[in-house]
Amino acid sequence: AQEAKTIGVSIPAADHGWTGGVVYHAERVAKQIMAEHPGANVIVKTSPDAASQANAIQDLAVQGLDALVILPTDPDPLVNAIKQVKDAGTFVAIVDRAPSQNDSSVRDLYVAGNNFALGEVAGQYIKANSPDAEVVVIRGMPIPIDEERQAGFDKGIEGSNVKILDRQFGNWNRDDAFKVMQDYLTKFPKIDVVWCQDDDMAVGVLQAIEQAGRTDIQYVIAGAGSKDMIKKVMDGDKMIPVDVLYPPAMVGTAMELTAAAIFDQVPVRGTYVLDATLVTKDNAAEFYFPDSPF
Amino acid sequence: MGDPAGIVLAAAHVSKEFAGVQVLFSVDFDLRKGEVHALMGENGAGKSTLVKILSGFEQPSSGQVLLDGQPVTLPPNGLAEAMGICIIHQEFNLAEDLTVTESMFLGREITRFGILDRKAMRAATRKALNQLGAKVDENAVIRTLPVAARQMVEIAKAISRDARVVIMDEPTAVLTKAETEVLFQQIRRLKAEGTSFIFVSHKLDEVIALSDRVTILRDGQWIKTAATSDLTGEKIAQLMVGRELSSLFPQKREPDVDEEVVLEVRDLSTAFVKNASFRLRRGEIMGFAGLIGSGRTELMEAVIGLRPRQHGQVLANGVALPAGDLGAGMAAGMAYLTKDRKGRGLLLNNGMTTNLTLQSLSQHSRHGYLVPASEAKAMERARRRFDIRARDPRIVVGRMSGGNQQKLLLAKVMEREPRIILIDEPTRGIDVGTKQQIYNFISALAADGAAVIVVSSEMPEVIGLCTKVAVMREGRIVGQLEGDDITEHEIMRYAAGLKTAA
Amino acid sequence: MAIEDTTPRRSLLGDMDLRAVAPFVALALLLLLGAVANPNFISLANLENVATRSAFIAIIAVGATFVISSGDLDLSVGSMLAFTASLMIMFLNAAPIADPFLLLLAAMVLAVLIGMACGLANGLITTLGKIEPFIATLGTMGIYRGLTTWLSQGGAITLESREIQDLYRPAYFGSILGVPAPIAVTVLLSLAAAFVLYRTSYGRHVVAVGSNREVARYSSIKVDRVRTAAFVIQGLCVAIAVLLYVPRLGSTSATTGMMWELQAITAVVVGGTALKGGYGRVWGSVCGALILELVGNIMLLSNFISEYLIGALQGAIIIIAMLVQRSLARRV
Amino acid sequence: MAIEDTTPRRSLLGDMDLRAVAPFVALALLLLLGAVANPNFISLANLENVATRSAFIAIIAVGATFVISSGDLDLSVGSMLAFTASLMIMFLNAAPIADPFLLLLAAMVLAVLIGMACGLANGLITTLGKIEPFIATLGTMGIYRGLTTWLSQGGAITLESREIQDLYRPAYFGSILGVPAPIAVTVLLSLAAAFVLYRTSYGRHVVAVGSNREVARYSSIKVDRVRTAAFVIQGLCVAIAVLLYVPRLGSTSATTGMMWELQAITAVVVGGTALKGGYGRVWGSVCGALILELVGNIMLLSNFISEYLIGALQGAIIIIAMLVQRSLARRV
Ligand SMILES: Nc1ncnc2c1ncn2[C@@H]1O[C@H](COP(=O)(O)OP(=O)(O)OP(=O)(O)O)[C@@H](O)[C@H]1O
Ligand SMILES: Nc1ncnc2c1ncn2[C@@H]1O[C@H](COP(=O)(O)OP(=O)(O)OP(=O)(O)O)[C@@H](O)[C@H]1O
Ligand SMILES: [Mg+2]
Ligand SMILES: [Mg+2]
Repeated sequence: AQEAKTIGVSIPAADHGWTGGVVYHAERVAKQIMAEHPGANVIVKTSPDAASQANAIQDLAVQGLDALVILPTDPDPLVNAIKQVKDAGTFVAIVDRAPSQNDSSVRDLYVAGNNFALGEVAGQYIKANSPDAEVVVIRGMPIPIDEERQAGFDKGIEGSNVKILDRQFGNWNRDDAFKVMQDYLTKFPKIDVVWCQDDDMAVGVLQAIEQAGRTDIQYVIAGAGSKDMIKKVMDGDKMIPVDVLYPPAMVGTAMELTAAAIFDQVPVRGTYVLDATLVTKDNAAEFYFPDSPF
Repeated sequence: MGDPAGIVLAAAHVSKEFAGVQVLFSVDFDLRKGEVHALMGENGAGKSTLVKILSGFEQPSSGQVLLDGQPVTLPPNGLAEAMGICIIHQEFNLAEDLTVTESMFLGREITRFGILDRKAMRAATRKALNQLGAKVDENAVIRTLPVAARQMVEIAKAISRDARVVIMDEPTAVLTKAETEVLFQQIRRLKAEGTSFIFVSHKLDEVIALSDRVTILRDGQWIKTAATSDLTGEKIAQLMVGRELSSLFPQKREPDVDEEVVLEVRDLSTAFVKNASFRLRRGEIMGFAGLIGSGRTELMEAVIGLRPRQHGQVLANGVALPAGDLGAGMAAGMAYLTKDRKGRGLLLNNGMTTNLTLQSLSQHSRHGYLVPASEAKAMERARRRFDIRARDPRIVVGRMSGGNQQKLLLAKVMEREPRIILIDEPTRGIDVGTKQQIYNFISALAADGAAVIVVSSEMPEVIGLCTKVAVMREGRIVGQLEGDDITEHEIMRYAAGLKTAA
Repeated sequence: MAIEDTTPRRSLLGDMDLRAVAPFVALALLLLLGAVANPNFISLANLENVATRSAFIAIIAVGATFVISSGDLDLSVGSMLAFTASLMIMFLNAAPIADPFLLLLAAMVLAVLIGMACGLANGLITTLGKIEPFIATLGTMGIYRGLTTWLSQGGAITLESREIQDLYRPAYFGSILGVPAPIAVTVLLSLAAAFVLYRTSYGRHVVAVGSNREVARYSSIKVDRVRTAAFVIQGLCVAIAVLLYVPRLGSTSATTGMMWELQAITAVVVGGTALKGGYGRVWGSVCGALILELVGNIMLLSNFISEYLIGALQGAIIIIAMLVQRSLARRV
Repeated sequence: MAIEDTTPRRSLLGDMDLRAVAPFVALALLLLLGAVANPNFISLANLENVATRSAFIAIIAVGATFVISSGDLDLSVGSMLAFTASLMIMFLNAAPIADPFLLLLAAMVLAVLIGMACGLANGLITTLGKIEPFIATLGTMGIYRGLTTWLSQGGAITLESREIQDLYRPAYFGSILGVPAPIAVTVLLSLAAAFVLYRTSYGRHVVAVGSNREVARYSSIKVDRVRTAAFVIQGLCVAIAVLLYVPRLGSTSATTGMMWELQAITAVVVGGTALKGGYGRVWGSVCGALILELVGNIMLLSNFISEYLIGALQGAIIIIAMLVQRSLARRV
């Protein structure tokens, strides 16, 4: 029998489609690990903001951890809390969001979701398919993840004639995105492409376009890979030709690697960067999980 | 310093208007050192307004206030206290969440090195209350005190401040004779020390007993200032109302002995009231007398269903009423008029009509919706019936004069045309002219077959109006008087505990 | 004495007396500002958009007018909306009735009942439990939102049947006599609410209870019942908002309706209702909701403002709107 | 009659009278519950952790006790914290003073001044502008948060210098006589606040103003000044929370401190202060903050609860805590 070991998993609360997916996959993989390793105890905890996540990490540490997998709501404010755990000799894996200081003094393993790439891939697609497009952007919330995506997007369209008409915050929320899109449609008589970097917001954007009956918009690029949007890509929806993958399942990947590290002593230290895969009609079926809540 | 005539505080040609409505017309008034100067007039005559001007709470629209013969602009919001002018407002001016001690020293706390000296403040409060013979706990929170106890706190606050001028706007409206006597002793003591008093009251006997001079206002006009010794009660009443007043009380009418009993209370107890029993017949007016806190209000509230009762029965027209259910009491034709008109009686931020019809809305609705015309008609009727005078018909109730508020409250309770009426202090703050009207009204109600209970601290009212009087003491009914036994002397003996019914 | 002049005369078109006009003046000023910021602003299409999407907050605010007039507060409306909408969609997805029309009707009735039940729960916890409404409804806010998250398992709950979607769409996107359905619903609801608040005994009792509980009690008004009923009316209004919300996006998630409670309360207060109770203005609340929506719209349409500063400006404009409103109210 | 017995005797250790004990009983019950849920719960390390991190909300709640006692409300505290912390970090990053110790000192003074200035702004808008505090501070909440977003240009503001970080760390992670610094600060601040509220004229005036503005005014108390000062005290407390926040998390973004206002208000009310003003309990508020933190901690330590239901349970526990508190308060 294997010795008993505890893995703590700290993730954001399911307050949005994508984070909902994270919770789903974290719990799925937790069960899987506990089934594979009889001695394993995997505890998944969610927190709504950075301060309470710092608390959650502390609470997990109190229970005696052998490993911590953390997907930070906001990485920088959590560095101190993570370090405390790390300094106690615990194996630490950070997922998705990197703190500005991201070296082996903070964590053992970094599974990077690539926010920069998410923006970049979307930008490149637009550059390739409609190099003269006039684009409106709907941002998420004013936090670093969003900033990275914007920077990536700007890099992606660099050197083309793509013109950004406006950028506004849609708070990663359907209703807000609906409003912002309605107002864009009022403000700009001609829009070629909408980049809204998130599948949840795309729901609102599509609804606003449909209601206005506008035909000038060629397509909408969202991101993350929710089952609804992947389905649209699969079905060849003209408005959603592609989706940029930013899989919430990455937390599961990190958990599996961590389990391998502490149970099987597999050396999995360092950085693993995930791609921001472009989902097209051709490969969509690979990414379609109808049972996932996201 | 000091005027040759010894005039401390004076108003010269003072006028006042509120939003275009003039309530004082060039009034003159002067207060001598060491005198008690009574200010009298009908409800809405402008007495409260005048004393507010004389204490800085309002500024005159024209005319002057003179302090020691010098024209002054009194500072607002009680800051005139620093100049030795102190006022007890007609309505309570206490914060419900504070304790008695905290209230007494609010805004002028005693501190030592910036720290509150709570001990000293408590002691001073105790002393002031003792002087007035008030059995109020200095640590009690105001919210828990009955109306009369709050009034005692207000009085204690004012007379403990070593003021040169103390203004009292109807301080005795909720006090019984005994408390009033103690208060008068204190006033006389301070007067001998040179303090001057302005005393506003509707109680003629008090004015005659206490004051040196009287000033009478009518409709905002100065009518007369004279030495009290030159006046009689009738004369004052006549000057106030502008007409002769016949006897204040209508002829008493004893109901028939075998008239049916409409209200019977059997052995009722609450947290404070113990084993109260009485019966009320159709057409009867029954009085409840007693000292402050003797439990009259609590008994009435338990009878009507505003308070839980511990045991006992209340039968209206022979049917037992469920305990603590005001709706059932009302449905049985009962009504209760509270003494705390500001806290429990009227919505101060609303207009007169809203208040008038608040508990009788069903009479003004058709198919579920309210008919404003019907409400307006009711308002018009009430205005005539109770002589409610407001110079601006859209005025919010909180800005009306105290007496007119009381009349409106009475009208509100009578709107439902109840047949068993419990009235707590019916004429609190009401002028003699209107008092007479109200007495006639109550008497007419009884003649018409209604049954009325009058809880009153005004002895003449109980004696002049009622054919049966119950006296309460410490939560118990200690005696019931009928017919010729109803005298001040007898009532006092029961109330003070010198006599108990067998 | 803390006496404010609450003028008594009100016509059925509500509180359109001199003082109540203030929020509408603030609205007019905003419209002017908008016209300056962007020529498209004043277009019928844009104004119609704004009015239409302010409907949710306006409808919720109408209900909040009752709760606030009666001296209470309901912080749970946003999550109540999410919860009710989620259950409604799940019911539609489960499709226990074959006929789509009947199914939709049943779902709508269900939503109304759920909304009212949620309101009732809020009312009972507040009155029977004697808990400050702020805390009681903060608690139920957590409960309703938590249940929504749980129902959706952190994801979205989406209306599946295309048929139902098509059948239901007009409830939001359709129009009645040329007026977009949400605007029509808001106007009708407000008329009904104004009638209840100004022309029935119940409305009078709401105001009395909010003004002074003791006076109300001594006037034989069943205070707790009146307060609870106000919460139920709030729940009903939330349910009506749900009936318009579901056909719009056909989907809910854990973030649906987040912060809407603050918007609704702001709309009510900007519209002139006093938060301390005792005075309510139905049309003012609707106007307040419009003002809030317009502020956001103007921000987006104007080209000068950094997207980072929008939040700050919205805050500032709310304060300015209140100042305008107050200084007007003092003048008239 | 709605007579509540508000017992009058208050000692410096605050409001430890019979009725005020209620929140502490609720706390004790929670501790029991926690001990059942997880054996690690009752460990000193865990309890110390919980107490330490409840410090932010407790400190803010102490300030809120003043504002709420005086009859007002401050919804801007969360964003005020984010704004003040951002400016403080930016100042430290700009490093206009070479000596790290002096730099840190200057930054701390700056934070305190900014916090108090923000509080002053809230106070003036509310009192001079005569705007309902709910709306006024909702407005400034938007303003402070918007400014934070703008300062951070949508990203994070992070303390860069390692040296300053190491110098500053003990302010949060250190301990004074074995007591973790945040706990020590909270206790000292609460003592000072209890002293001011119960033992000075100013404290008395706060309560009087909250109980009845007119009476206070008639007692020649400068009502607006007292109210504004309460807001400034709130700002000061927020600044003190910032002084602990920066060494702990070292970084801010537009979402820092979101919803903390609701937590602070909840803590105050759970602690027994009346939201309508006129009665404040400093130690009760601290106890309320502890209760809130414990609820979260117990949730985390107990392993039976679905992640999705945590919000719902937290809401339910708050309501239950209030019910316990109320029924106890009624009994004694
Ligand atoms: N703030 C105010 N605004 C408008 N009208 C007012 C205000 N204060 C008083 N009045 C009006 O002034 C008139 C005189 O009121 P005042 O209170 O001075 O009468 P009073 O002589 O004290 O009567 P009472 O014996 O009933 O107390 C009344 O008509 C009252 O409605
Ligand atoms: N001095 C006092 N301080 C505090 N409470 C008192 C005092 N005297 C009586 N009470 C309380 O007041 C209640 C009875 O007063 P109640 O108002 O019924 O008497 P009342 O005869 O109507 O006198 P009042 O003239 O004060 O109205 C009881 O609850 C009693 O405990
Ligand atoms: Mg008067
Ligand atoms: Mg009485």
